[in-house]
Amino acid sequence: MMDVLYFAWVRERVGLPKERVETGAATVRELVAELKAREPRYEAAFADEGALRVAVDQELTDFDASLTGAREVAFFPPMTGG
Amino acid sequence: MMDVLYFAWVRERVGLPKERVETGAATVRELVAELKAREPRYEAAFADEGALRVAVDQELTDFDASLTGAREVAFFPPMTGG
Amino acid sequence: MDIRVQESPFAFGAEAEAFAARQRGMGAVVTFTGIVRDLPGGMAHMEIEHYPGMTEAALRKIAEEAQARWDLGDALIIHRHGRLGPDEMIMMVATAARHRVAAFEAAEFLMDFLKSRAPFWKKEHLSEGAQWVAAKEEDEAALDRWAPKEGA
Amino acid sequence: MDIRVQESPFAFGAEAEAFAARQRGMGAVVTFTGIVRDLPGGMAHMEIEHYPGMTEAALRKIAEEAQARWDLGDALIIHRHGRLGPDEMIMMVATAARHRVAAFEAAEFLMDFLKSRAPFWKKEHLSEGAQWVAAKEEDEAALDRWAPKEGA
Repeated sequence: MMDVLYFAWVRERVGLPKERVETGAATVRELVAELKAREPRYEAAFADEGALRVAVDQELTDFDASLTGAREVAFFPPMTGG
Repeated sequence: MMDVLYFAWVRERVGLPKERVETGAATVRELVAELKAREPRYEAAFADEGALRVAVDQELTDFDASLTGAREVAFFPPMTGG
Repeated sequence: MDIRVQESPFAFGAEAEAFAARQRGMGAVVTFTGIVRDLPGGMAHMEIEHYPGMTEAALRKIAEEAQARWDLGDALIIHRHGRLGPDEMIMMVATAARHRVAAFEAAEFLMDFLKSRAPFWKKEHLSEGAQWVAAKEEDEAALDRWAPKEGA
Repeated sequence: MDIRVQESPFAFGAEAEAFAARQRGMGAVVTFTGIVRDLPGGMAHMEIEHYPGMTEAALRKIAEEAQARWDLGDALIIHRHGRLGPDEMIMMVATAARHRVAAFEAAEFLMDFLKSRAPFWKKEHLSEGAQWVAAKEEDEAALDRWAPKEGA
Protein backbone atom coordinates (compact mmCIF):
# COMPACT_ATOMS: atom_id res chain seq x y z
CA MET A 1 0.00 0.00 0.00
CA MET A 2 1.27 3.44 -0.85
CA ASP A 3 0.00 6.93 -1.47
CA VAL A 4 0.13 8.01 -5.10
CA LEU A 5 -0.09 11.76 -5.75
CA TYR A 6 -0.76 13.61 -8.99
CA PHE A 7 -0.07 17.27 -9.75
CA ALA A 8 -0.93 19.80 -12.47
CA TRP A 9 -2.24 18.24 -15.73
CA VAL A 10 -1.44 14.73 -14.48
CA ARG A 11 -3.89 15.37 -11.64
CA GLU A 12 -6.45 16.72 -14.09
CA ARG A 13 -6.16 13.71 -16.40
CA VAL A 14 -6.29 11.13 -13.61
CA GLY A 15 -9.13 13.09 -12.07
CA LEU A 16 -7.93 13.15 -8.48
CA PRO A 17 -5.00 14.53 -6.48
CA LYS A 18 -4.21 11.49 -4.37
CA GLU A 19 -5.16 7.88 -3.89
CA ARG A 20 -4.10 4.91 -1.88
CA VAL A 21 -2.86 2.09 -4.14
CA GLU A 22 -2.46 -1.59 -3.35
CA THR A 23 0.56 -2.66 -5.37
CA GLY A 24 3.42 -5.11 -5.50
CA ALA A 25 5.31 -3.04 -8.08
CA ALA A 26 9.06 -3.17 -7.53
CA THR A 27 9.84 -0.02 -9.53
CA VAL A 28 8.14 3.21 -10.57
CA ARG A 29 7.86 1.90 -14.12
CA GLU A 30 6.03 -1.22 -12.93
CA LEU A 31 3.62 0.94 -10.93
CA VAL A 32 2.93 3.05 -14.02
CA ALA A 33 2.22 -0.12 -16.06
CA GLU A 34 -0.26 -1.29 -13.40
CA LEU A 35 -2.03 2.07 -13.33
CA LYS A 36 -2.22 2.30 -17.13
CA ALA A 37 -3.83 -1.17 -17.23
CA ARG A 38 -6.62 0.05 -14.93
CA GLU A 39 -8.52 2.69 -16.88
CA PRO A 40 -8.20 4.96 -19.93
CA ARG A 41 -7.73 8.08 -17.77
CA TYR A 42 -4.46 6.60 -16.48
CA GLU A 43 -3.49 5.74 -20.05
CA ALA A 44 -4.05 9.40 -20.93
CA ALA A 45 -2.08 10.67 -17.94
CA PHE A 46 0.89 8.34 -18.45
CA ALA A 47 0.94 8.21 -22.27
CA ASP A 48 4.27 10.04 -22.57
CA GLU A 49 6.80 9.02 -19.94
CA GLY A 50 9.23 11.68 -21.19
CA ALA A 51 6.72 14.42 -20.29
CA LEU A 52 6.53 13.22 -16.69
CA ARG A 53 8.63 13.58 -13.58
CA VAL A 54 8.44 11.39 -10.50
CA ALA A 55 9.28 11.76 -6.82
CA VAL A 56 9.50 8.86 -4.39
CA ASP A 57 9.05 9.90 -0.76
CA GLN A 58 9.38 13.53 -1.88
CA GLU A 59 12.76 13.10 -3.60
CA LEU A 60 13.04 13.57 -7.35
CA THR A 61 14.06 10.34 -9.03
CA ASP A 62 13.45 8.42 -12.27
CA PHE A 63 11.21 5.64 -13.58
CA ASP A 64 13.79 2.96 -12.79
CA ALA A 65 13.72 3.84 -9.09
CA SER A 66 12.91 1.07 -6.62
CA LEU A 67 9.69 1.26 -4.62
CA THR A 68 10.94 -0.98 -1.83
CA GLY A 69 9.87 0.65 1.41
CA ALA A 70 8.34 3.62 -0.40
CA ARG A 71 5.38 5.30 1.26
CA GLU A 72 4.59 8.03 -1.27
CA VAL A 73 4.99 8.32 -5.03
CA ALA A 74 4.15 11.51 -6.92
CA PHE A 75 3.75 12.09 -10.67
CA PHE A 76 3.80 15.52 -12.30
CA PRO A 77 4.96 17.43 -15.37
CA PRO A 78 8.31 19.30 -15.43
CA MET A 79 8.26 22.01 -12.80
CA THR A 80 7.66 25.67 -13.60
CA GLY A 81 8.36 27.64 -10.44
CA GLY A 82 9.97 31.01 -10.07
CA MET B 1 43.05 78.69 -20.11
CA MET B 2 41.35 75.63 -18.77
CA ASP B 3 40.16 74.15 -15.49
CA VAL B 4 42.27 71.27 -14.24
CA LEU B 5 40.66 69.05 -11.59
CA TYR B 6 42.24 66.46 -9.33
CA PHE B 7 40.51 63.68 -7.42
CA ALA B 8 41.35 61.16 -4.69
CA TRP B 9 45.10 60.72 -4.07
CA VAL B 10 45.97 62.85 -7.11
CA ARG B 11 44.16 65.71 -5.39
CA GLU B 12 45.98 64.99 -2.13
CA ARG B 13 49.39 64.96 -3.81
CA VAL B 14 48.81 68.09 -5.85
CA GLY B 15 47.33 69.70 -2.77
CA LEU B 16 44.23 71.20 -4.30
CA PRO B 17 41.05 70.02 -6.01
CA LYS B 18 40.97 72.45 -8.91
CA GLU B 19 42.98 75.17 -10.55
CA ARG B 20 42.86 77.37 -13.59
CA VAL B 21 45.84 76.67 -15.87
CA GLU B 22 47.26 78.85 -18.63
CA THR B 23 48.53 76.38 -21.20
CA GLY B 24 49.15 75.92 -24.88
CA ALA B 25 49.39 72.13 -24.53
CA ALA B 26 47.94 70.34 -27.55
CA THR B 27 47.43 67.00 -25.78
CA VAL B 28 46.85 65.67 -22.29
CA ARG B 29 50.40 64.32 -22.26
CA GLU B 30 51.83 67.76 -23.03
CA LEU B 31 49.77 69.27 -20.22
CA VAL B 32 51.08 66.65 -17.81
CA ALA B 33 54.66 67.45 -18.88
CA GLU B 34 54.05 71.17 -18.24
CA LEU B 35 52.59 70.50 -14.81
CA LYS B 36 55.39 68.12 -13.82
CA ALA B 37 57.94 70.80 -14.76
CA ARG B 38 56.32 73.23 -12.31
CA GLU B 39 56.85 71.76 -8.86
CA PRO B 40 57.73 68.47 -7.09
CA ARG B 41 54.14 67.93 -5.90
CA TYR B 42 53.06 67.59 -9.54
CA GLU B 43 55.98 65.24 -10.14
CA ALA B 44 54.67 63.11 -7.26
CA ALA B 45 51.11 63.17 -8.52
CA PHE B 46 51.99 62.32 -12.12
CA ALA B 47 54.94 59.98 -11.52
CA ASP B 48 53.15 56.90 -12.86
CA GLU B 49 50.99 57.60 -15.89
CA GLY B 50 49.69 54.01 -15.83
CA ALA B 51 48.16 54.62 -12.40
CA LEU B 52 46.17 57.60 -13.67
CA ARG B 53 42.99 58.13 -15.61
CA VAL B 54 41.99 61.31 -17.40
CA ALA B 55 38.72 62.90 -18.48
CA VAL B 56 38.49 65.80 -20.93
CA ASP B 57 35.28 67.77 -20.60
CA GLN B 58 33.93 65.00 -18.36
CA GLU B 59 34.48 62.19 -20.88
CA LEU B 60 36.99 59.44 -20.10
CA THR B 61 39.83 59.47 -22.59
CA ASP B 62 43.59 58.80 -22.73
CA PHE B 63 46.83 60.76 -22.52
CA ASP B 64 47.03 61.13 -26.31
CA ALA B 65 43.74 63.02 -26.39
CA SER B 66 43.69 66.45 -27.97
CA LEU B 67 43.00 69.49 -25.80
CA THR B 68 41.79 71.66 -28.67
CA GLY B 69 38.71 73.46 -27.43
CA ALA B 70 38.82 71.67 -24.07
CA ARG B 71 37.47 73.57 -21.08
CA GLU B 72 38.03 71.04 -18.32
CA VAL B 73 40.61 68.31 -17.74
CA ALA B 74 40.47 65.97 -14.74
CA PHE B 75 43.08 63.57 -13.39
CA PHE B 76 42.33 60.74 -10.98
CA PRO B 77 43.20 57.14 -10.09
CA PRO B 78 41.20 54.19 -11.44
CA MET B 79 37.64 54.45 -10.19
CA THR B 80 36.32 52.38 -7.30
CA GLY B 81 32.58 52.92 -7.19
CA GLY B 82 29.85 50.45 -6.38
CA MET C 1 18.30 30.82 6.07
CA ASP C 2 14.70 31.79 5.64
CA ILE C 3 12.40 29.66 3.42
CA ARG C 4 8.70 30.43 3.16
CA VAL C 5 5.99 28.88 0.99
CA GLN C 6 2.73 30.73 1.42
CA GLU C 7 -0.55 31.64 -0.21
CA SER C 8 -0.63 35.22 1.06
CA PRO C 9 1.22 38.14 -0.54
CA PHE C 10 4.57 39.21 0.87
CA ALA C 11 5.93 42.72 1.35
CA PHE C 12 8.87 42.73 -1.05
CA GLY C 13 10.36 46.07 0.05
CA ALA C 14 10.08 45.33 3.76
CA GLU C 15 11.51 41.82 3.28
CA ALA C 16 14.42 43.12 1.21
CA GLU C 17 15.13 45.88 3.74
CA ALA C 18 14.99 43.50 6.72
CA PHE C 19 17.17 40.95 4.94
CA ALA C 20 19.84 43.56 4.14
CA ALA C 21 19.64 45.09 7.62
CA ARG C 22 20.33 41.84 9.44
CA GLN C 23 23.58 41.16 7.55
CA ARG C 24 26.91 41.86 9.23
CA GLY C 25 30.17 42.17 7.31
CA MET C 26 28.48 41.52 3.96
CA GLY C 27 29.29 43.92 1.12
CA ALA C 28 26.64 42.82 -1.35
CA VAL C 29 22.94 41.97 -1.31
CA VAL C 30 21.08 40.79 -4.42
CA THR C 31 17.32 40.31 -4.68
CA PHE C 32 15.24 38.79 -7.45
CA THR C 33 11.49 39.16 -7.69
CA GLY C 34 9.25 37.21 -10.05
CA ILE C 35 6.06 38.95 -11.11
CA VAL C 36 2.94 37.71 -12.96
CA ARG C 37 3.34 39.15 -16.44
CA ASP C 38 0.27 40.43 -18.17
CA LEU C 39 0.31 38.41 -21.40
CA PRO C 40 -0.83 39.32 -24.90
CA GLY C 41 -4.43 38.14 -25.02
CA GLY C 42 -4.91 39.15 -21.40
CA MET C 43 -3.99 37.18 -18.31
CA ALA C 44 -7.03 36.92 -16.08
CA HIS C 45 -5.04 35.26 -13.32
CA MET C 46 -2.37 32.69 -12.63
CA GLU C 47 -2.77 29.64 -10.46
CA ILE C 48 0.23 28.08 -8.79
CA GLU C 49 0.04 24.52 -7.54
CA HIS C 50 2.73 22.98 -5.38
CA TYR C 51 3.60 19.82 -3.46
CA PRO C 52 3.31 20.63 0.24
CA GLY C 53 6.14 19.07 2.21
CA MET C 54 8.35 18.39 -0.76
CA THR C 55 8.36 22.08 -1.78
CA GLU C 56 9.85 23.33 1.48
CA ALA C 57 12.41 20.50 1.55
CA ALA C 58 13.46 21.14 -2.07
CA LEU C 59 13.86 24.90 -1.48
CA ARG C 60 15.85 24.29 1.69
CA LYS C 61 18.17 21.90 -0.12
CA ILE C 62 18.72 24.39 -2.95
CA ALA C 63 19.44 27.21 -0.49
CA GLU C 64 21.81 25.04 1.55
CA GLU C 65 23.73 24.15 -1.57
CA ALA C 66 24.05 27.84 -2.53
CA GLN C 67 25.16 28.73 0.97
CA ALA C 68 27.89 26.08 0.95
CA ARG C 69 29.02 26.90 -2.55
CA TRP C 70 29.42 30.67 -2.14
CA ASP C 71 29.92 31.05 1.62
CA LEU C 72 26.87 33.30 1.79
CA GLY C 73 26.00 35.45 4.75
CA ASP C 74 22.40 34.43 4.29
CA ALA C 75 19.74 33.42 1.78
CA LEU C 76 16.00 34.04 1.66
CA ILE C 77 13.35 32.38 -0.51
CA ILE C 78 9.65 33.28 -0.44
CA HIS C 79 7.34 31.59 -2.96
CA ARG C 80 3.60 31.98 -3.19
CA HIS C 81 1.03 29.46 -4.38
CA GLY C 82 -2.68 29.73 -5.15
CA ARG C 83 -4.32 32.39 -7.27
CA LEU C 84 -2.39 35.51 -8.36
CA GLY C 85 -3.47 38.44 -10.52
CA PRO C 86 -1.42 40.27 -13.18
CA ASP C 87 1.48 42.31 -11.75
CA GLU C 88 1.31 40.45 -8.43
CA MET C 89 4.60 39.18 -7.04
CA ILE C 90 5.02 35.42 -7.26
CA MET C 91 8.25 34.99 -5.37
CA MET C 92 11.51 36.54 -4.27
CA VAL C 93 14.98 35.41 -3.38
CA ALA C 94 17.70 37.38 -1.62
CA THR C 95 21.37 36.58 -1.13
CA ALA C 96 24.10 38.29 0.88
CA ALA C 97 27.82 37.80 0.35
CA ARG C 98 31.05 39.63 0.97
CA HIS C 99 31.49 40.42 -2.72
CA ARG C 100 29.12 41.18 -5.55
CA VAL C 101 29.99 38.29 -7.87
CA ALA C 102 29.12 35.69 -5.22
CA ALA C 103 25.85 37.44 -4.35
CA PHE C 104 24.82 37.59 -8.03
CA GLU C 105 25.85 34.02 -8.82
CA ALA C 106 24.12 32.60 -5.76
CA ALA C 107 20.88 34.43 -6.61
CA GLU C 108 21.00 33.12 -10.19
CA PHE C 109 21.73 29.62 -8.90
CA LEU C 110 18.73 29.77 -6.57
CA MET C 111 16.51 30.94 -9.42
CA ASP C 112 17.77 28.36 -11.91
CA PHE C 113 17.17 25.47 -9.51
CA LEU C 114 13.94 26.87 -8.16
CA LYS C 115 12.58 27.10 -11.74
CA SER C 116 13.18 23.46 -12.65
CA ARG C 117 13.70 21.53 -9.42
CA ALA C 118 11.18 22.89 -6.93
CA PRO C 119 7.69 21.34 -7.26
CA PHE C 120 5.64 24.30 -8.48
CA TRP C 121 3.37 24.33 -11.52
CA LYS C 122 1.84 27.41 -13.09
CA LYS C 123 -1.46 27.53 -14.90
CA GLU C 124 -2.32 30.65 -16.87
CA HIS C 125 -5.98 31.60 -17.06
CA LEU C 126 -6.29 33.69 -20.21
CA SER C 127 -9.39 35.20 -21.72
CA GLU C 128 -9.56 32.34 -24.25
CA GLY C 129 -9.03 29.58 -21.70
CA ALA C 130 -6.58 28.05 -19.25
CA GLN C 131 -3.27 26.37 -19.94
CA TRP C 132 -0.45 24.85 -17.93
CA VAL C 133 2.80 26.71 -18.48
CA ALA C 134 5.21 24.43 -20.33
CA ALA C 135 8.72 24.04 -18.95
CA LYS C 136 11.26 25.72 -21.22
CA GLU C 137 14.25 23.88 -22.59
CA GLU C 138 16.38 26.93 -21.83
CA ASP C 139 15.46 26.62 -18.14
CA GLU C 140 16.65 23.03 -18.03
CA ALA C 141 19.79 24.02 -19.98
CA ALA C 142 20.49 26.81 -17.47
CA LEU C 143 21.33 24.17 -14.87
CA ASP C 144 24.39 23.08 -16.87
CA ARG C 145 26.13 26.28 -15.82
CA TRP C 146 26.26 24.97 -12.25
CA ALA C 147 27.41 21.42 -13.01
CA PRO C 148 30.60 20.48 -11.19
CA LYS C 149 33.66 21.24 -13.28
CA GLU C 150 37.09 19.62 -13.17
CA GLY C 151 39.15 21.08 -10.35
CA ALA C 152 36.08 22.76 -8.88
CA MET D 1 15.28 55.76 -15.79
CA ASP D 2 16.09 57.10 -12.36
CA ILE D 3 19.68 58.15 -11.56
CA ARG D 4 20.52 59.73 -8.22
CA VAL D 5 23.85 60.78 -6.72
CA GLN D 6 23.40 61.97 -3.18
CA GLU D 7 25.08 62.39 0.18
CA SER D 8 22.06 61.35 2.25
CA PRO D 9 21.04 57.75 2.96
CA PHE D 10 18.37 56.12 0.82
CA ALA D 11 15.57 53.78 1.89
CA PHE D 12 16.53 50.57 0.10
CA GLY D 13 13.32 48.65 0.84
CA ALA D 14 11.01 51.52 -0.09
CA GLU D 15 12.99 52.23 -3.26
CA ALA D 16 12.97 48.56 -4.28
CA GLU D 17 9.24 48.29 -3.58
CA ALA D 18 8.39 51.46 -5.52
CA PHE D 19 10.59 50.42 -8.43
CA ALA D 20 8.90 47.01 -8.69
CA ALA D 21 5.42 48.49 -8.22
CA ARG D 22 5.74 50.92 -11.11
CA GLN D 23 6.63 48.21 -13.66
CA ARG D 24 3.97 46.96 -16.07
CA GLY D 25 4.29 43.71 -17.99
CA MET D 26 7.71 42.94 -16.49
CA GLY D 27 8.23 39.44 -15.09
CA ALA D 28 11.52 40.03 -13.29
CA VAL D 29 13.07 42.65 -11.01
CA VAL D 30 16.65 42.40 -9.76
CA THR D 31 18.24 44.67 -7.17
CA PHE D 32 21.82 44.96 -6.02
CA THR D 33 22.89 46.79 -2.89
CA GLY D 34 26.47 47.64 -1.97
CA ILE D 35 27.20 47.93 1.74
CA VAL D 36 30.23 49.24 3.66
CA ARG D 37 31.94 46.09 4.89
CA ASP D 38 33.39 46.12 8.35
CA LEU D 39 37.01 45.15 7.67
CA PRO D 40 39.44 43.14 9.76
CA GLY D 41 41.27 45.78 11.78
CA GLY D 42 38.09 47.81 12.09
CA MET D 43 36.64 50.24 9.60
CA ALA D 44 35.97 53.54 11.33
CA HIS D 45 34.27 54.94 8.27
CA MET D 46 34.44 55.15 4.50
CA GLU D 47 34.68 58.35 2.49
CA ILE D 48 33.43 58.43 -1.07
CA GLU D 49 34.61 61.20 -3.38
CA HIS D 50 33.05 61.78 -6.78
CA TYR D 51 33.20 64.13 -9.75
CA PRO D 52 29.99 66.18 -9.72
CA GLY D 53 28.57 66.57 -13.19
CA MET D 54 30.57 63.78 -14.75
CA THR D 55 29.22 61.22 -12.27
CA GLU D 56 25.58 61.74 -13.21
CA ALA D 57 26.43 61.76 -16.94
CA ALA D 58 28.49 58.57 -16.67
CA LEU D 59 25.76 56.74 -14.74
CA ARG D 60 23.13 57.88 -17.20
CA LYS D 61 25.19 56.65 -20.11
CA ILE D 62 25.75 53.24 -18.46
CA ALA D 63 22.01 52.90 -17.71
CA GLU D 64 21.05 53.92 -21.23
CA GLU D 65 23.38 51.32 -22.68
CA ALA D 66 21.88 48.62 -20.44
CA GLN D 67 18.37 49.69 -21.38
CA ALA D 68 19.13 49.48 -25.10
CA ARG D 69 20.99 46.20 -24.79
CA TRP D 70 18.35 44.25 -22.84
CA ASP D 71 15.14 46.11 -23.67
CA LEU D 72 14.58 46.82 -19.99
CA GLY D 73 11.34 48.05 -18.53
CA ASP D 74 13.34 50.40 -16.34
CA ALA D 75 16.61 50.90 -14.48
CA LEU D 76 17.43 52.67 -11.23
CA ILE D 77 20.82 53.73 -9.85
CA ILE D 78 21.32 55.45 -6.49
CA HIS D 79 24.89 56.11 -5.33
CA ARG D 80 25.94 57.93 -2.20
CA HIS D 81 29.05 60.01 -1.61
CA GLY D 82 30.58 61.55 1.50
CA ARG D 83 31.10 59.79 4.80
CA LEU D 84 29.57 56.36 5.50
CA GLY D 85 29.83 54.10 8.54
CA PRO D 86 30.19 50.29 8.63
CA ASP D 87 27.07 48.43 7.42
CA GLU D 88 25.69 51.58 5.79
CA MET D 89 24.40 51.18 2.24
CA ILE D 90 26.61 52.78 -0.40
CA MET D 91 24.49 52.30 -3.46
CA MET D 92 21.80 50.29 -5.16
CA VAL D 93 20.76 49.41 -8.67
CA ALA D 94 17.48 47.89 -9.85
CA THR D 95 16.51 46.48 -13.22
CA ALA D 96 13.20 45.26 -14.61
CA ALA D 97 12.80 43.01 -17.64
CA ARG D 98 10.32 40.56 -19.07
CA HIS D 99 12.54 37.59 -18.24
CA ARG D 100 14.94 36.79 -15.43
CA VAL D 101 18.13 36.36 -17.47
CA ALA D 102 17.87 39.88 -18.90
CA ALA D 103 17.15 41.41 -15.49
CA PHE D 104 20.15 39.64 -13.93
CA GLU D 105 22.52 40.41 -16.80
CA ALA D 106 21.53 44.07 -16.94
CA ALA D 107 22.07 44.47 -13.18
CA GLU D 108 25.50 42.85 -13.41
CA PHE D 109 26.35 45.05 -16.39
CA LEU D 110 25.36 48.17 -14.45
CA MET D 111 27.50 47.08 -11.51
CA ASP D 112 30.53 46.14 -13.61
CA PHE D 113 30.55 49.50 -15.40
CA LEU D 114 29.66 51.50 -12.32
CA LYS D 115 32.63 49.92 -10.48
CA SER D 116 35.25 50.91 -13.03
CA ARG D 117 33.76 53.63 -15.22
CA ALA D 118 31.83 55.95 -12.94
CA PRO D 119 34.00 58.57 -11.21
CA PHE D 120 33.79 57.47 -7.57
CA TRP D 121 36.76 56.89 -5.28
CA LYS D 122 36.61 55.19 -1.91
CA LYS D 123 38.88 55.93 1.02
CA GLU D 124 38.83 53.57 3.97
CA HIS D 125 39.48 55.08 7.38
CA LEU D 126 40.76 52.21 9.50
CA SER D 127 41.93 52.28 13.07
CA GLU D 128 45.56 52.32 11.89
CA GLY D 129 45.08 55.06 9.28
CA ALA D 130 43.38 55.95 6.02
CA GLN D 131 43.93 54.45 2.59
CA TRP D 132 42.45 54.85 -0.86
CA VAL D 133 40.84 51.64 -2.08
CA ALA D 134 42.86 50.27 -4.98
CA ALA D 135 41.02 49.28 -8.13
CA LYS D 136 41.01 45.50 -8.58
CA GLU D 137 42.26 43.85 -11.74
CA GLU D 138 39.28 41.50 -11.61
CA ASP D 139 36.93 44.49 -11.78
CA GLU D 140 38.58 45.76 -14.95
CA ALA D 141 38.57 42.20 -16.35
CA ALA D 142 34.84 41.90 -15.61
CA LEU D 143 34.15 44.41 -18.38
CA ASP D 144 35.41 41.95 -21.02
CA ARG D 145 32.25 39.92 -20.52
CA TRP D 146 30.28 42.76 -22.11
CA ALA D 147 32.56 43.45 -25.06
CA PRO D 148 30.79 43.22 -28.43
CA LYS D 149 31.05 39.72 -29.85
CA GLU D 150 30.89 38.59 -33.47
CA GLY D 151 27.31 38.30 -34.61
CA ALA D 152 26.06 40.19 -31.57
